Amino acid sequence: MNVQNPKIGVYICHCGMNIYPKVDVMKVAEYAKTLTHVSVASEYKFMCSNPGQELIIEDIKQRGLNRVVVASCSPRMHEPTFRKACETAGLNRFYFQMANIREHSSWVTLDSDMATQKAMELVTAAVKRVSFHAPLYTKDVPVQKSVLIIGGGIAGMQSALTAADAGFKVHLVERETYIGGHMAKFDKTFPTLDCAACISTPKTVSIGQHQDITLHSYSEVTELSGFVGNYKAVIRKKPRYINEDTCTGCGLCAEKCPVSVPDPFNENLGNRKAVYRSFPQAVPLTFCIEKKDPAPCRISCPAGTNVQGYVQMVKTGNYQQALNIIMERLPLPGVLGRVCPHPCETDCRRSLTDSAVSIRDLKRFAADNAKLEDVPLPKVEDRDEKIAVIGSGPAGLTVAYYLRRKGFKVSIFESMEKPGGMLRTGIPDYRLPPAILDAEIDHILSTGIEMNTGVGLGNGITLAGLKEQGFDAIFLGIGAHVPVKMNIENEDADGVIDAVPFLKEENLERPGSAKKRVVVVGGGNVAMDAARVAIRSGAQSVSIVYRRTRNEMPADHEEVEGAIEEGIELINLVGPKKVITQDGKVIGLECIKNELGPADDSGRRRPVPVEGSEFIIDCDMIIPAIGQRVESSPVLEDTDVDLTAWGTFNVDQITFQTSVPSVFAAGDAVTGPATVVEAVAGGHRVVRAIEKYLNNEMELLEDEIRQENKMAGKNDFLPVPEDVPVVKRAKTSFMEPSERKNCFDEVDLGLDEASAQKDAEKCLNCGLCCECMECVNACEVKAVDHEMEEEIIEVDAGAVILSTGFKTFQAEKLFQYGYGIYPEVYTSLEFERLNNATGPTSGSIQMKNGKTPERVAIVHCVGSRDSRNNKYCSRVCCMYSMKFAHLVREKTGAEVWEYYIDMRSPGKLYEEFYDRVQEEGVHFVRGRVAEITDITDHPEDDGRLTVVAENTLTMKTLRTPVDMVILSVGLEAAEGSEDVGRMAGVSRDKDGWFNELHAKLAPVSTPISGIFLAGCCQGPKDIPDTVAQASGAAGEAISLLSKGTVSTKAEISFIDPELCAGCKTCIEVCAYSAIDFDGSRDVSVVNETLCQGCGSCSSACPASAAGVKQFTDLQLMNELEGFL
Amino acid sequence: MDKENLQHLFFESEPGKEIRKCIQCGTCSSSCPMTDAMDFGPRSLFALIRDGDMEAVINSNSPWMCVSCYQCTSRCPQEIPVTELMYSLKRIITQTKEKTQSNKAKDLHRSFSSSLKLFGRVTESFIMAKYSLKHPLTGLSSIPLAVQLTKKKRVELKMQKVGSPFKFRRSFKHLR
Amino acid sequence: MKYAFFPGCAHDTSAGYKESLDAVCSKLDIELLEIPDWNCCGATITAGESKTSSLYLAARSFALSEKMGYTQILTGCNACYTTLKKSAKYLSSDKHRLEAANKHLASEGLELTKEITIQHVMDIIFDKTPKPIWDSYKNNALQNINIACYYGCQYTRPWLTGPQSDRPEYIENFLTGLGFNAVNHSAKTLCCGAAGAMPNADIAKKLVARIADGVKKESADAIVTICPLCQLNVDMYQTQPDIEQIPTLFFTQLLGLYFKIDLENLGLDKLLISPEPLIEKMQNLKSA
Amino acid sequence: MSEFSPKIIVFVCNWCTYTAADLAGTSRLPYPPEVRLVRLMCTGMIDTKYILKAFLDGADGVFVGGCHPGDCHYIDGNLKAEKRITGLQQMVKNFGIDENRLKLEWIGASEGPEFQKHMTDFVAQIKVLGPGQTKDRMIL
Repeated sequence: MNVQNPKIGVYICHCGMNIYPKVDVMKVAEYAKTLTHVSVASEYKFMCSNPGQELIIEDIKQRGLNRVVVASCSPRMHEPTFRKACETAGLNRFYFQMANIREHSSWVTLDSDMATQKAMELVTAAVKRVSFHAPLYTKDVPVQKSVLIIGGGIAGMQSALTAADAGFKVHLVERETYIGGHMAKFDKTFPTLDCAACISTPKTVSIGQHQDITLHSYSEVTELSGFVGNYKAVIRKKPRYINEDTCTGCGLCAEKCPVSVPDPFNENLGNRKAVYRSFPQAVPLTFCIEKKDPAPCRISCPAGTNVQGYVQMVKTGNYQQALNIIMERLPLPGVLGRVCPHPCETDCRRSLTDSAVSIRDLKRFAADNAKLEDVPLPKVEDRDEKIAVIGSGPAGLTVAYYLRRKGFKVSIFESMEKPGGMLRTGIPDYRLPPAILDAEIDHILSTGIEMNTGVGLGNGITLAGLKEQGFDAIFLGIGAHVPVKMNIENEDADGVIDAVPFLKEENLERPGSAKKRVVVVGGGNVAMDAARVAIRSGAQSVSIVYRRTRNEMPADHEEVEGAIEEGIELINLVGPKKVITQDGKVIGLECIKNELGPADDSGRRRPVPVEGSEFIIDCDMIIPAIGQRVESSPVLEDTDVDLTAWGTFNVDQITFQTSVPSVFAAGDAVTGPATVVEAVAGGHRVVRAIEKYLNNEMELLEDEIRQENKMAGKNDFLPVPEDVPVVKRAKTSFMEPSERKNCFDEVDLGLDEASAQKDAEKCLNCGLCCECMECVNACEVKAVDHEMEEEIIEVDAGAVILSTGFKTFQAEKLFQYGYGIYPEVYTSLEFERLNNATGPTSGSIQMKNGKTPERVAIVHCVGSRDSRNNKYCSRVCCMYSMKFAHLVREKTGAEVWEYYIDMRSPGKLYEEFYDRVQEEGVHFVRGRVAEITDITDHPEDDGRLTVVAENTLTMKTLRTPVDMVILSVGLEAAEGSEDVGRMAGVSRDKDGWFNELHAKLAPVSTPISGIFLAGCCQGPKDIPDTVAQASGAAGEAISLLSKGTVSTKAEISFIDPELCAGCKTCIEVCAYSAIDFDGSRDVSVVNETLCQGCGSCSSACPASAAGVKQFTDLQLMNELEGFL
Repeated sequence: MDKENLQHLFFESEPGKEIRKCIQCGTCSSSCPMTDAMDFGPRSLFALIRDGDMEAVINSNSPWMCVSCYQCTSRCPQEIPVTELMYSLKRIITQTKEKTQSNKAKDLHRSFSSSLKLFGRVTESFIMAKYSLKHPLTGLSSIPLAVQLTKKKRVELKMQKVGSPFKFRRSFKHLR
Repeated sequence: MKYAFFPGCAHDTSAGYKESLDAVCSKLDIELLEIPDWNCCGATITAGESKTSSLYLAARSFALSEKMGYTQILTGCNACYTTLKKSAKYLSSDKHRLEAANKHLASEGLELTKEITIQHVMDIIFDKTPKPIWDSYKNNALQNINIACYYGCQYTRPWLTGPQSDRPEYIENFLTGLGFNAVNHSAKTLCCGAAGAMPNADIAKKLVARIADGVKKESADAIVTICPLCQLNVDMYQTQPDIEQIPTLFFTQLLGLYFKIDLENLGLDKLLISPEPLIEKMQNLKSA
Repeated sequence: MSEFSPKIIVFVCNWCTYTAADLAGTSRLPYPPEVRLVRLMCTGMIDTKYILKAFLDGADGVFVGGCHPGDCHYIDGNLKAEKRITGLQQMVKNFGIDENRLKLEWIGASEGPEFQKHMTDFVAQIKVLGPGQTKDRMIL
């Protein structure tokens, strides 16, 4: 409690004519004299002036005042001034209170008496309050001698260099891959026409080399905490996938990169590679790889093959690398290039515009045109663990191959004489020539895998036996080879042979066992295979009986087509009922017609037999192909392995372990009959599981897989360009049906090189980087690292400078200017790139058709001075427009029209530049353009654009035909500045620009002490102003930090230990963790360096123990009493 | 009425004061399909009003030329309701009964208006005939087009009218 | 469905708008009930004389509609559409104006008490009719028919701002749905000058020439309009020298051709520029 | 009888609404003279007793103006205030004070016109509600 007897001086300011005469200041002063404790009250023209302050100082000294009230402007403006004056007179600065009678009275009150009355009440409240003020003291705390700068455009660079040259450490954070901001895109700068690169490169280079500047490029600040002198920032550094320390910037990676995408640095007027550097002089010189989510084709491939990668390699003719990529995930490329049902093509986004890329055919093309023996094998360290793989189908081969690549000793046991499983016995040779299969299996085995043929479960080995032989893990890939019965009468008659044994026999021995008239039952690929093999092995007629319609057939479309072409008859909506026999031999199949009923669980409509529609198909051979199941009995012989209700092995969905921990299973033996690629996919899961199992890391696997599942499905792909041409899908050539139906030669002849490359070119590169690893191979210093992850960096800084810059107005919004509709309408940034020596046309100003424009219009105020868009003037457009006019005249000699509302050229040498451009013959039209249209009044102007505007000086509406239009788009606050503002606590004005502390007197400071503004983030400005302001901001930061200490806030919370009940409510509500609990005294204690003085604790404290200094209950209650 | 009062009247009319916002950019005039036939485009008209040159304003054909396509309104960067201001000008001229120079567009207005007032509906042939009495040359030059239309049975010679034109006239006359 | 219909003064003499609208509506089970004793909306003229008179004109027709039990009124004319829609907005938002209008309506025993909404008859045809009727005439070969939709100035303005004001796609989307190739051109909402054509034939001619030029650039087979004044002006001035002639018909006439309605019921003979080439092209389409 | 001139206390935070009030001043946007601003660092500082005190001492209306959610200079002080004021609106009813006499609004630093509008509207609303009489009642 204040013991001093208050002696208050009250001073009323006229503020020139701003307060007086609206407020009768004399009356207010007279009134003030009547208030308790007031010993002096006077008015003065300008209290903030030196004589005004002297008045206060003199009174304190002479009359012994111990409290001061000034009624003038907002305390946000002059509170520091008057507090300083008190201090000068030896009074604690907090014995001061301000009454805001300008902003809150004279300026906003219409009636003069009312304004005076209000001023008197404001003064009363201030007087009442100040009586209860207490002296407060600040503490000096040391500061971090470093500056954090957010945004690396010309402003950020200038601030960085200024601060670093003064000896401060600087952290410069830039979200792009290069520094230089918009200026890096410009060719020339107004009004001197300096080359932008020439004047900015020295700065970028110095930044790169300065020992006190740490450049965080391709990074963003995600958190900012702390307070003046001691800020803490969290920086998220995005992965470049290229090591900044080793990259030499040679560009070999980009040369090799097959992926070309629109280049945002060139405003999408040209293309760049997936690995890129925006421009040759970029700092840092490090290249960067841009990745999106893995392409849909890659995601939909069960085996996770990098489809985009090998498609790109086919495109560039690098078939060996294509094969290498395929072999990373598919051990049987030629096989899958022929028989895969290609789910990848279903998900291909190219089908949104025309048709999916012919991915499977491209895979086969790569396999047929590259050498297996050249596929590089990883260096493996041999391990001691032995693994037995039972079954050599696709699942078994996958498991064997990839485990071997990890160094394990692998032995395969195959019960048949030749390896390959269903690939060999189930898929006919005309689809998959045995030579291909042999070659690929040989290659797999050549990596050092032991193959035992003629040995299988129940045929020489048992599970228990294998364990005894010392195998550490066993893989069961025994497939599903047992036919499923039709369950109809006479099924066992002579002439009924199931598709599986039929195909096996024909494939292995080719006895020509088909009879004359064959009926195949089923609609899957096996049925098609059986039918087409039957016609090749002697049948005269073959029919396929299927119970639903062709649409529901599970067989691949190509297979059904092929069968029909070969003369095979499809009999749909028919089910088998009974085999008709004579003397025990088949003579026909009784069938019943079906209708389609409601959908079943598989989503397909269920066939419903039509009563009394039975009929008989004459035939002498019936081949049922309605399914297969697993032969599990030999497995169960000496080991108890759990089975599912369908007779397949029951495995854990994540580990693929059977109920016996060391026994794993995959492929048809787990899934039931499925595709080759699904078997391969299962194999991969098992490889991963067995490795983890043998490393004793099984728990990790579960976490990993859960994590991967969570990551999937963001679908952030490269956008489909708008102008994709329609390209017909490549088709492979086929043997003629008449020729092929008599032999087992391969039907599908594959793609030729030209159509393969053309089709690969259709790929949209959804994932952007295709991870073909060509950059890795090309890089001589091994700087490429596709596994790189984002880094989180924490830095300390005493001060922060925001220099986040601007973005340009989206010209599409002014639809009447036809941007995005007429190709020859450009934005100013596009023109900058068009005119830039490093731009898409190497600096030649030309139209999209390559011709030089003869007539060019430049339209000012696009999106500026427009209350429908941005009300403000963007300040730079008039000048840069005239720079454009000059450049167009200089480079092309074209006629140029400048359409302006008002010409704004206030700057050193700016008006002179205006003169110069006028003298160069540019036509200046004073009028805002109403519209740009392709409609012309004269046929000779067809093909040109017409710019419609009134020349307001002649009152004539001009319709000027031109070849090219440049829209001088205005400036807007940068994307993301809202987040930066929020993080830093700096508010933005209604247009989104950061608010400075004072428009005139503190243009680079913010209300947040220690945070400064530089450049366009505060409002549109040109380069000279930006640089000046950036130097200023750095200067402010230096001035703040040089002393080495800053004063802490005095207006912070306190907790009265006498009153504190130790309930800790304050600790819960404090957003700054600035309150600790003192266990020895059972009270809460404020940490004075962390406390920000928000008062959350004060209002929450149930015991009224917490309060904020300078905002105490007593002070506020008295202020209120003064008002009421 | 003296010109200062006219200016005052205009600024006081509902959207009138909006023209104080005008930055004289010319978007309205160049968006206007009729601007070539106007004595002054909307922009110039606003400048004249702000200058107090109401003589020029009320004697110009500009407001009568407006075809209410609203292109000026939809594009004005200051969101000034230009079309409404044209209506406002016409109303002021009509209601103050200022004697102003005659012009073709105003006469067409009058022809339309009298047809409407007499019959409650308008008939193109009537408007044309009435207009041609004042402007015989224009009437003559439009004969070929009229013939074309007549051939296609698209000229209605019978007067279109409401059920009881007399009653309509009586109520309409009292309005103002 | 039944709707109250405000034909407007130009409906009956238009080039087959009435005939084709009736034919299409009966195909779609729409019954248009002409508001008995409706009066002229005052177009762009009366509002320039007196606000009260112009609101009275609208209020009278509104009250007649209300009397027949309809608060939603359809019209097929852009000028009527905008004038009535603006008046409806004034009347519903300003009690005094409504009272003033009712005072004068009383002499004819009329009163307006309800809020009236105005719709273009096109909106109803496009949005409120059953899809199957349309689908049964769908033909992929129609994509060879290039249609330039011409909205005129008053349908989109002043009601819409932004791209919809100058480059609307409403009719285009509907026609594309039927299979037509609706071309994107730059003249969709240019003013045809109709309201000021008579004293300024040279200007009207120039404005129509611009519309024709915009449409021509996209090789349109026909221009489709939604307003009798637009149709009249665009059709008529294209017959002037030096202007490309593209058949200019009402959207209802095109829909009539789509539905294969008898030609004599569509009033196509009243068009100045012969629609023969279009009709022939449509009749010779190979159905796909 | 002269028109009822209410007493209005407006608690504002230093960073948003006080700045908005300054902006209204700089932009010369007039609003009723009955408004009395009490500057605090944050609306989260507002203790229930300040508001009750204002009513008991004769305020006819109390307005609290803070930063928009997400913009609070002290992270979430404004949200703490919102909770408190919402609760208080229920409580004042028990004191016989119309809850419409206590109002909370978010007014950002750049929203001078919004400040003007809110002040004008609130004063008008309190005029409709008439004198608060809390003070008199307490005396009785």
